[in-house]
Amino acid sequence: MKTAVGAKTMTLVQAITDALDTMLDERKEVLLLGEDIGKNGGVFRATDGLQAKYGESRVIDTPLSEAGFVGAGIGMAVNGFLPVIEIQFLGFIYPAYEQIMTHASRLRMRTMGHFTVPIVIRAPYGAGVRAPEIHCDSTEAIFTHMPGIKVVCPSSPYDAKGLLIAAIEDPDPVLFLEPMRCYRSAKEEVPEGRYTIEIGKGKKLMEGDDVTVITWGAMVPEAMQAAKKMKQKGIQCDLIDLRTLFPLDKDIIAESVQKTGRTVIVHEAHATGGVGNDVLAIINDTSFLYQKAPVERVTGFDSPVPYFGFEDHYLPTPVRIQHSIEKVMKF
Amino acid sequence: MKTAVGAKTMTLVQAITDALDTMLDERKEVLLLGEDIGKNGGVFRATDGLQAKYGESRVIDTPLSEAGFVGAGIGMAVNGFLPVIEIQFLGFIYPAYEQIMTHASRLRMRTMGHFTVPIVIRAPYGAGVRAPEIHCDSTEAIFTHMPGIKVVCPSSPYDAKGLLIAAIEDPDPVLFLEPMRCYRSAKEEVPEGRYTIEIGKGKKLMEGDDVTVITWGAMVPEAMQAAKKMKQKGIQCDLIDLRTLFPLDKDIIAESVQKTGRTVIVHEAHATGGVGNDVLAIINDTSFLYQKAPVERVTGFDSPVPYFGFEDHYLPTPVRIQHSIEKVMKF
Amino acid sequence: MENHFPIRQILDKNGNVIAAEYKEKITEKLAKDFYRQMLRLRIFDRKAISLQRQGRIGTYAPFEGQEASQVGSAAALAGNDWMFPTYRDHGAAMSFGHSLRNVLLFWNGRNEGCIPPDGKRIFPPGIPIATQIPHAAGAAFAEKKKGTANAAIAYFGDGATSEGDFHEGLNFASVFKAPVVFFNQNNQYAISVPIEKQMNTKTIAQKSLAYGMPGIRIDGNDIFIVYFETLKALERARKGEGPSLIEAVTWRYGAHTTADDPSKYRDQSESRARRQETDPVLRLERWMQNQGIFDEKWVQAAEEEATAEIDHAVAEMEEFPPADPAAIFDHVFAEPTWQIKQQKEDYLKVIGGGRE
Amino acid sequence: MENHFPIRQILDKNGNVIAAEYKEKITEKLAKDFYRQMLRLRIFDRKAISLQRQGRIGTYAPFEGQEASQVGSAAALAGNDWMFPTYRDHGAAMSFGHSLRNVLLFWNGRNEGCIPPDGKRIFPPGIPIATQIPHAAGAAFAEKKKGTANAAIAYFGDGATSEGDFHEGLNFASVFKAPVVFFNQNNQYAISVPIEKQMNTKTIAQKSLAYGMPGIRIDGNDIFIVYFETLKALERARKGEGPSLIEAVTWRYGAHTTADDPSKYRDQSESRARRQETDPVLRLERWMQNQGIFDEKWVQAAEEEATAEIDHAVAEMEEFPPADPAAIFDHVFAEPTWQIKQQKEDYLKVIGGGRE
Ligand SMILES: Cc1ncc(C[n+]2csc(CCOP(=O)(O)OP(=O)(O)O)c2C)c(N)n1
Ligand SMILES: Cc1ncc(C[n+]2csc(CCOP(=O)(O)OP(=O)(O)O)c2C)c(N)n1
Ligand SMILES: [Mg+2]
Ligand SMILES: [Mg+2]
Repeated sequence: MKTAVGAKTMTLVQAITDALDTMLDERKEVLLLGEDIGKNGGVFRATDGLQAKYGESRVIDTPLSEAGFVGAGIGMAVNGFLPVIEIQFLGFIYPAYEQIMTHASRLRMRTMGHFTVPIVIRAPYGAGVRAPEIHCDSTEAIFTHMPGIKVVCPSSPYDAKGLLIAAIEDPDPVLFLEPMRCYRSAKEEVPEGRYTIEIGKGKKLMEGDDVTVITWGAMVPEAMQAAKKMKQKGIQCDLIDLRTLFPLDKDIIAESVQKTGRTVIVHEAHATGGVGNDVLAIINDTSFLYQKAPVERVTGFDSPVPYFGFEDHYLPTPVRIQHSIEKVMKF
Repeated sequence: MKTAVGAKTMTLVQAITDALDTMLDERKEVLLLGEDIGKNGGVFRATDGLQAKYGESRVIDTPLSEAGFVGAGIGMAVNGFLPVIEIQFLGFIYPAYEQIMTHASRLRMRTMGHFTVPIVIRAPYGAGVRAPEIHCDSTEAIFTHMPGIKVVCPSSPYDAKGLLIAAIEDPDPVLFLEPMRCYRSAKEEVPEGRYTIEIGKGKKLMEGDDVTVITWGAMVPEAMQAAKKMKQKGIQCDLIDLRTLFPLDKDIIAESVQKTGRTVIVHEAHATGGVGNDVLAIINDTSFLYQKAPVERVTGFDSPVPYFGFEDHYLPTPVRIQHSIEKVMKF
Repeated sequence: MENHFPIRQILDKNGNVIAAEYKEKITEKLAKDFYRQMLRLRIFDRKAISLQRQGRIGTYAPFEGQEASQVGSAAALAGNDWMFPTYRDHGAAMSFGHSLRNVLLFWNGRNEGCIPPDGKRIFPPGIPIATQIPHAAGAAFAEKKKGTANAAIAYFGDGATSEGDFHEGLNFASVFKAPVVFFNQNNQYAISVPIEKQMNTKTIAQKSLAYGMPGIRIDGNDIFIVYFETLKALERARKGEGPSLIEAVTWRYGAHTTADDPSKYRDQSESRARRQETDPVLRLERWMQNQGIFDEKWVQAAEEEATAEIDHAVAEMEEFPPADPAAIFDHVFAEPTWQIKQQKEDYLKVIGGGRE
Repeated sequence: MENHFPIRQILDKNGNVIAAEYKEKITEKLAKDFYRQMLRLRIFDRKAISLQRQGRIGTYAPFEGQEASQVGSAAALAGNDWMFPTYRDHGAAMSFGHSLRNVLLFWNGRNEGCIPPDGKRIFPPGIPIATQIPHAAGAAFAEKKKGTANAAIAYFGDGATSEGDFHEGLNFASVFKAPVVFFNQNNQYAISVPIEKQMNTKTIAQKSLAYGMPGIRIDGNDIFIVYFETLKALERARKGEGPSLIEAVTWRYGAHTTADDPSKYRDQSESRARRQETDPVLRLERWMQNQGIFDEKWVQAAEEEATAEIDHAVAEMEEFPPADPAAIFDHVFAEPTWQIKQQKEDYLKVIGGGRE
C-alpha cells in the first residue's frame, strides 16, 4: 500500500480524475468504459487526458448503449478486469437498470461467491446546474434498495478520491454518485497517490449539541450554510455528511441523535421512498427513547424533477432547512 | 356507472380476468398487451378466454420486449387508448424501467397536462410459490419512489377486481401488483359487472386496541395468522391491509397508531428502502407523541430474493411476526 | 452492404438534378418554400446559440447543417400526423408548426415549451436516447387501430441506433405493420463518438434488414431526396404497408450542444470544408441559380421576415411570466395526492411572498 | 432474405451426408460420441420431467428435440472457453462438463446448482431473457484483452432476439471484435408466441447484417452442421475476426416448462410428426445405419450407462444437505454489512433450533 507523499489543491472532478489516474497506474486490470470518455475526456472532463496517457485499450469509448456496456462490463469483471463505468448522467442509467438489478448485484449470491462483479459505476447526479430534464435526477434510493450493491456519494474532493479508490478496490459492485453541482464549486487539498476512505462511514462536519442535521452530496453545502445561520441564532448543529448511502453509517447517526434528540434530514431526492427514510428507520431502531421531536425531512418534492426553470423551487434551500431546524427545536 | 347485479365466488386471478373482461366490454379504448396473453391466456391464465372473446385486435400478444411494448403502450395511451399491459413477472419489468421512469410517470408533468399516459401495468409479484429466481421479486419500492405513477396491490379477489377497474379508469399510470401466492389460495364473493374501490384507501381487517399491524398483498394472510395467534394470547391487533402503496393511506395509519401506540409493519421486500419506511415516516410525521414503542419491521432481508430452496427462510412468517408483536408489546 | 445501400441523391452537390424522374416535380414554388424554411431555421439556430452565450437561455443543441433533413422530412407530413423529435429536431418541429416561443421556452427550462400548438401532434423532445422510438411505433399503431390514414415520424441520430429501444421499437412496428417512418439523421457523430466506433456497419439503412422493412440511404443535405423519400415512406405507411427506415446522411457543423467543445474530438476544418461543398442551403441556392430563379432581394426579404419572427419569439419568451412553483405540484397527477398537496402548501408557506 | 440464408445441412433427414466436403470429417468415433451424448441428455431431460411431476424438483424447462443444437455447439468449444447458457441450455452445459447433480440442484431451487465444476467457465443459466448476451460479449472482450485464444458462446432463443440486450450485446461485440459466437436456437416459439408474431423477418440469421457480422442459418437438428459451423465461428473468433451469429432452426417437442400447457397454443400433432421426420437422434441413427455401424447393443449399453449416471446424480441431489439459511446472508457481499449481520443474527435466533 503506497503512502501519499505530496498534496495538490483540486476540485471534486479533478479528484475523480486523479483517483482514476492513480488506479489505472496501479492496477492493470482497471479499465474505463463509457460514452465520450476517450478523446473528449467525458462530458464533465472527469477522464480528461486519461486515454492519451493509458491508451484506447484501457480507456474505452463505447457505443451509446448503457445496458450493453454495463452488461459487457459485468462479463469483463467476471473475467478478471476491474471496469469503472461512466454513466453520463444518473438519469441515463435506467436502460441498464435490469443489468444492475438482476446481474451485477446478484451474481455473488447466485453463485455463492463463485462469480463476482467488482465493477464501479460512476454517475454525476442532481439538479441545480440548469441542465435539461432527466439530467438532474437523484435516484439513489432505487439502488440502495437493491441488495448486493453499495452506493457511495462524496461531497468533497478529498473524500471523492479516497472513496473512489476504495470503490475500485471493493470486491463488490459500487454505484458511485458524483454531485455535479459540487464538481467545480470548491477546491481542497488532496494527497497524491493512493489512499482510501472506508465505505460505510459518515463524517462529522460540525459539532453541536442541539440538533442533528444529516445529509450528503450536493446538499452538504446547503446544510452547512443553514447550520452556520443557526449558529448565529445560538443553535448548534451536529452536521453529518453520510458519504455512503448503502450501507449507512448507523453508529454516527445513533451517536448524534442520542446526543441531540432532534434530527433534520436533508436530501434532494423525492420524500417518498427517499434514503432519508432509511435514516429514520435507524433512528427508530436505535434511538427511540432519545427522540425529543419528530424527525424533519427536507427533501425534493414527490414530483418529477422539474425543468430547470423551476429547479430552484424544487431543491431544498438553506431557508427550508432552517425552517425545519427551528421546527424541531420548538417542538 | 353500472351497478353490480349478481355475484360469483372466485379466486383472485379470476377476479382479475373478470375485471379485464368487464372493462374490455365497457370501453372500446381498453386493450391488453403482453407476452403470451392471447391464446395462452397468460402464464397465470389471467387473460384466459379474453382473446377468443374480444379478438386479436383487443388482446394482443407482443414480441418479447418489455421496453418495446411498454414504450409502444405509452404511445398508444397518448393517442387515445387505455392499454393494460401484462408484465409476466415483476422481476421482468426492469428492461422497461426507463420507459416507466422517464416517460410514463413524467409525461403529464413535462407537458403540464397536455399529454397523459392512462396505462395500467399489471405484474404478478412475490416469492413463496417455488418459482425460479427473478420470478419472485417484490420491488414495489422502486416505483413508489417514482413520482407520477400510482402503485396498487390488492390481497383479495373483491379488492382485486374493484381496484383494477379503478386503475384502468384512472387518468394516470398505475402499477398493479398481483400477489401470485394469493392467485388461487382463497375464494370470495365478487360482484358481477363494474364496481370500483378507491385507490389510496387501506382496509381494516381486524380491530384491536393493542398493536397496529400494517401489511399488504401476499403478507396479509401471514399477518392475519399471526394476529389470530396473538388474539389467543390476549393481544388484540388492529390489522391494516394498505391495498395501495402510493399514495399510502395516511389517515388509516395515523388513526390506528394513535389508538394503539405500537406498530408492526410486515412486507416481503427488503428492509432497506422498503415501503415500510414510508409507513414509518407517516407515523413519525403524524403520531410521534402517541408512540409507546419503536416500530418493528418484519421484512425480507437485505439480500437478493434467494432461490426457492431458501425462500421459506427469506419470507416473513407468522412466527417472525408474532415475535415482533410481542417485542413491541413488551417494550 | 454499402453497395446495396448507396447514398441516393436527386440534387448533386453542384445543384444539378441527377434523377430525371423528379425534374417535373421540383417546382420553383417548392424550392422557394424549402429555401425559406431552411433559412429561417438557420437564423433561429444561430440566434439560439447567441442567446445561450448571453445567458438568456440554457444549454442548447444546434442543428445547423441538418436543415435539409429536418425541413424536407417535416414537409412530407400531413397535418394530423405525429412527430416524435429529439433535442436536435426542433428544426423539424418548427417547420411542422411548433411555436418558436415554446421551443425557446423549452431551452430555457420551462415545461411550457413542451406544449405544441393546438391540434399539432408534436411530442416533447426525446432526451433519453432512442426512447421516443417505441412511442412513435405505439402512436402509429393506435392510428392504424382507429382506421385513420395518419402516420408518425420518429427522429433519431446515429448514436441512437445502439440503444435497445431503437431495436425494440423497430421490431414492434414491423410486427404490427404500424404506419411509422423511422427517420435517422446520421450526422456521423454521437457527441464525440464517430460512427465507426458506434457500429460495425458502414450504413444504418442496412439495419432495416433485421426487421424486414424497407430501408434507404439518402443524402440528408439534399432536401429533395429527403422530401420525396419521406413522402414515399409515409404513403406506404398510410396504405397499411408498414414502417420504413430512412438514413439521411448529414453533418452538424457546430458543437453537440453549447456545453460541448468539438475541437476536443474532431478536426474543425472538416466542418468548414463541408460548408463549402455539401451545405444544404447552398446546394438549393445552386439549383435555383442554375434555374435562373435565385433572387438576392427575395432572399434578403425572407431573411428579414425570419429575423423579425424570431426576434418576436425571443421577446415573447423573455416576457413570459416567471416560473410558477405551483406547476411543480399541479401536474404530477390529474388529482394531486396528499403528499403533493401538503408539500405545496408547506413550500408556499416557506417562500411566503417569494423565494429568497 | 430467406434465399440469402437457406437452412444449411450436412445430414439430410434420411441420414445422408449431402455436403461431400464433410464425408471425411465425419468419423465413426465422432458420430458415436455425439449419439451417446444426445442419448444421455434425452434420458436426463425425461427423468427431470418425471422428477418434477413427483414433486422432487421444481419447475423444469425441457429441451428434448434440441439435443443436436446443444451437443454439437458445446462439442465445438475448447476447455477454457466461456459458456453463457439460458434456462433451456443445461443440455449444452452438461455436455460441456457441468455436473448433473448441480444442474438438478439448480432446478430444485438451490444456488449451489449455479456453481460449475472447477475450471469450467459456465455462467449460471440466464433467466431474464437476453441479458446474458452482453455478458458473453464482455467476457469474450476480456479474453481478447488478455491476448488468449479463448472464446465465448452465448445461447439464446428466437424470442430473445426481440429484447434490447440482444441488440446491444451483438453491437458491442461487433464494434470490439470480441471473440464470441451468438448461438441462437430458433425453436420457433417463445412460450406460446410463434416466430411470425415475434418478428417480421423470416430468418434470424439475417439480423447479423445489422451488425456487420457473419450470419448463417443451419438445421439445428443436424448435429454435424451444428458442430462444424460452430467450430468455424469459434475459429474466426480465435483469430481475431470477431463475433458471428448462428441460427440453428429446431423445435422443442414438449412444454415450455413443466408449468406450461402447449396444447393451449399449438397443435401437438406437429411435434409428433417432427419426432418421426426430423428428430436429431433419429437422424444420426439413420446415418449410422446407412454406414452399417449402428449397433443396438452398443446403444443399450450407452443407455444403461447414462441411466446409471443420472440416477446417481438424482441420488446425490436428494442426499444434498438441506438449505442452510446462512447462505442467504453470507454471499450478498464479500463482507456482510451490518444490516445483513443483524438480520442473520435475529433470524437464527427466531428459528432457534429450526424453522417452524
Ligand atoms: C440514454 C441516454 N444516454 C446518454 C445520453 C447523453 N447523450 C445525449 S445526446 C448523445 C449523443 C447522441 O448521438 P446521436 O444519436 O448520434 O444524435 P445527435 O446528437 O448526433 O443528433 C448522448 C450520448 C442520453 N441523452 N440518453
Ligand atoms: C425479460 C424477461 N421477460 C419475460 C420472461 C419470461 N419468459 C421466460 S422464457 C420466455 C420465452 C423465451 O423464448 P425464446 O427466447 O424463444 O427461448 P425458448 O424458451 O424458446 O428456448 C419468456 C417470455 C423472462 N424470463 N425474461
Ligand atoms: Mg449523431
Ligand atoms: Mg424459442
